[in-house]
Amino acid sequence: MINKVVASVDEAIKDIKSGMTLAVGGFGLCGIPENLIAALVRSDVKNLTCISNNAGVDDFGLGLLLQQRKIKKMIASYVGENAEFERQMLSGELEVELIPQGTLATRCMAAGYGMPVIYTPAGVGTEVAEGKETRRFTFHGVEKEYLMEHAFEVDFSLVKAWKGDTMGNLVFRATALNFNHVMAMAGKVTIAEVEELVEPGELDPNFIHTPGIYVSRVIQGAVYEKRIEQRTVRPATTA
Amino acid sequence: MINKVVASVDEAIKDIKSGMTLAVGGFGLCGIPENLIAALVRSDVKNLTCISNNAGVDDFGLGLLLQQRKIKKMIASYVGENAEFERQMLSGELEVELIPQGTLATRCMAAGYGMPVIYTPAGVGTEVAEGKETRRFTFHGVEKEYLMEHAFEVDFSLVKAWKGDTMGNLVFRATALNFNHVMAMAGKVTIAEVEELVEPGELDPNFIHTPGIYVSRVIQGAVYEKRIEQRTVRPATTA
Amino acid sequence: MLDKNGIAKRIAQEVKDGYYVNLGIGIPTLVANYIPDNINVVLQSENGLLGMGPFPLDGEEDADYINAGKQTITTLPGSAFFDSALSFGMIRARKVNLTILGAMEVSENGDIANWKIPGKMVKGMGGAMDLVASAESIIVAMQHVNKAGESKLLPACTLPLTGIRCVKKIVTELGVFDVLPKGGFKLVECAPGVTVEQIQQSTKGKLVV
Amino acid sequence: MLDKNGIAKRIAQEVKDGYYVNLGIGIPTLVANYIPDNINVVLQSENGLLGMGPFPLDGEEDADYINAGKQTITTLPGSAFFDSALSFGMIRARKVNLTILGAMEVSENGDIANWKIPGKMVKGMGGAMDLVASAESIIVAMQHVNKAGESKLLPACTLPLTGIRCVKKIVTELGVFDVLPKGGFKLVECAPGVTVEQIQQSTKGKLVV
Repeated sequence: MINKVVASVDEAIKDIKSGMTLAVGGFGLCGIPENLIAALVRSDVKNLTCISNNAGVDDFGLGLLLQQRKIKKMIASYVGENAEFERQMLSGELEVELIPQGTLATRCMAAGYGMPVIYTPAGVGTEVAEGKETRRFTFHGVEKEYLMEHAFEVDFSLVKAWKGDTMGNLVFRATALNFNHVMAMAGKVTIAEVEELVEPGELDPNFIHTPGIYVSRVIQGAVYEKRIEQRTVRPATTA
Repeated sequence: MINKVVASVDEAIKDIKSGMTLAVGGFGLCGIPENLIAALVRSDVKNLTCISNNAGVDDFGLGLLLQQRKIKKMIASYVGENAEFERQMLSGELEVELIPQGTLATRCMAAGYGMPVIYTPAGVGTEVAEGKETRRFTFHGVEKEYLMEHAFEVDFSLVKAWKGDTMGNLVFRATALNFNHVMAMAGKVTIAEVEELVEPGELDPNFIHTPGIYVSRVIQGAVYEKRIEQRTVRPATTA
Repeated sequence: MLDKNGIAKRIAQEVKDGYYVNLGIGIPTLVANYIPDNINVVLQSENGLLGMGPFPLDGEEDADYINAGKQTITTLPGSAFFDSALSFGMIRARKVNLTILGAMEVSENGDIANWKIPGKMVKGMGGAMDLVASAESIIVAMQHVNKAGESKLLPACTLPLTGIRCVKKIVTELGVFDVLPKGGFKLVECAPGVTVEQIQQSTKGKLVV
Repeated sequence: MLDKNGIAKRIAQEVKDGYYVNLGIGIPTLVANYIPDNINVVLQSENGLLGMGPFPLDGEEDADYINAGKQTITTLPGSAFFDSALSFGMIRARKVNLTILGAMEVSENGDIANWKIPGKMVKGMGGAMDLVASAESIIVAMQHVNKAGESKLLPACTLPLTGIRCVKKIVTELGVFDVLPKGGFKLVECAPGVTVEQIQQSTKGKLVV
């Protein structure tokens, strides 16, 4: 059977080169590839373009790469809660491209589905539309304007799954699915770290989120902090 | 909780009107909505446009609707194994539009994803491209020509799931998933018949194929023949 | 005059049985608390969840269960998780019946600005541009005037736009307003104790009484 | 001269370790029987399966388990089911490394015709147009001449096309041919007992020896 397991996380990222474009899964700190990010922090690569919904916090997630000044350009939909990010952005050290969250997701999906462009109404009439081709389409009687958006060209995708088998089939847990599946599909090379590595046949073939064909390398994550960004609870009395 | 269960299959289809466009799930005879088709056979509707990968066989699947001359136009990728289909097509009673299988699937998906058009290279340079807008795009350094294809405008989608809950969440089994999921997403109204109707919470929320938001009505199928079109077995000795 | 909870409570009246609803951060989140028991709705969180439930009990929070505001949440029976592309697919396909969100400004033709203030650190639009561009029905929950006392219901937005011609209804502490198809804020009702004159004074855009 | 199994066996040599392969109906299906044990491949069936196994034992067939030819099949450990849109998504995204299919005609610039004969009942292209338009590597398995004895390797196809400039390699009962980037069938090897002259006689398109 095809075996995509890599011995170490450093080995897994060893051909990621400076200047490359990475898609990094997760939403906020939920479902981020902690171990792969840690390996990048240890590595020599720099000048990365990172496509990720968010940019982590100062001391976790992509914030760790920002601390090391490894990111040249960030493509995200929301970048709050990160002082170092703000500093680098305001000083001009870091290039930032903010795009709508659905556009971000769909441009990843487009890459995974072999569709060079997609159309979305998100951003029509706003500064997001500047310089973009627009076109009117009618669907079920409703005419609207759409922006043409290009599939992302991603060198490496780094994602984090709940379980994965040695052939690269992945399943995700709860809202940690988020961007991980579409980014796993988008990478020219996709590296998946998993909380639990299993043998082929252990995952139910009816319920695979990302088929192994999209995944180049799999690695068992050493340790997961799974930090919570906004702990919100309700009092027991209203339960 | 939202309850989408309908009392009878005839009730479920009662607002399908003559001249409407239906998307009907299944691949060959695998995963077809047997009970919904039977209800249509009993109904008065006619002049239907049916989008379905295949057209059934003479005495099963969409072949039953063809027998009743209820289909005006068939949009499919492959229509073999059906003598009545052939007769109606050659006599001009039935209009037939053959389109590539991936284009068929992706035009359904486009409707479900709110994308008015998609681009595909399938059919470039062939008669499928006639009259269609083409455009060249470059992705990862490869320049290709693509056809612009429109999302299907589907009045009703009829699909068959393995299990569904009363809120319309659906899961499919093995290759019976095929077109059912994308067609469930494509319908302005989607009716799902299920082998097993369960209560909300019984399906694992991590592994829902079609979220209930896409499904308007759910019905427990009365009986399933699940006919096999090409029974192919291997001798026990080579097992 | 309505307080934040009052605005949320009033908006909850607009939620119909069987609706799938996306609630933005802030006042919109409070709407969930006021949906009547006989109304069945499903809350969508655009990070990939239908069937969002209340916050977890202390000690039961789980890092894998968050909403689009990154808060820890729970799920209800019949929930479903999905990826971000499908999440915005169902939004674009208009399967989400109602979107409720906050705004900095709304224009009399329904334009909305809620993501960027020139000169201030910009955090991003998140999913707001997708939601306002696609949703069939959009209700804005906001204060009628900004901290400087200036009207947020304007002839035209002055801030960078989030979306155009999309807001259908606005609920503020002063009242409820429909955005008319041909432009203008139609006063639907005054909040308790608020006069038409008060509303006229606080509304810079065209008010239709 | 190769028989059908011989053609399949020869094509199996082109399959590399780690490949994801889509096999068409007919001779291509036989290729699966000749993939060496030390080569790990995953078979894709475009109706929504990766990890297709052999036909089931008598009595173990299941209506929900079929391949793109509608035959009952089994699955292997590590298989995955998916919907038709994702299936063609992975094909368009060139994740499927190799497509092997039959043809009625191939032109010297790599055009292929395999779905329609004017005047005959047309059953449809199924997934063939998607596969040939997207696959990075396409091998055609076919007889060198048709039933009328006419060459199927032509200067230009006479039948309606399935795809253009896509076929990279052809294996027939007479030999193995690469389609050259600038046009022409490059004779890579003659089948056992077949002479270059025989091949020249049976090849109407430009043959490069």
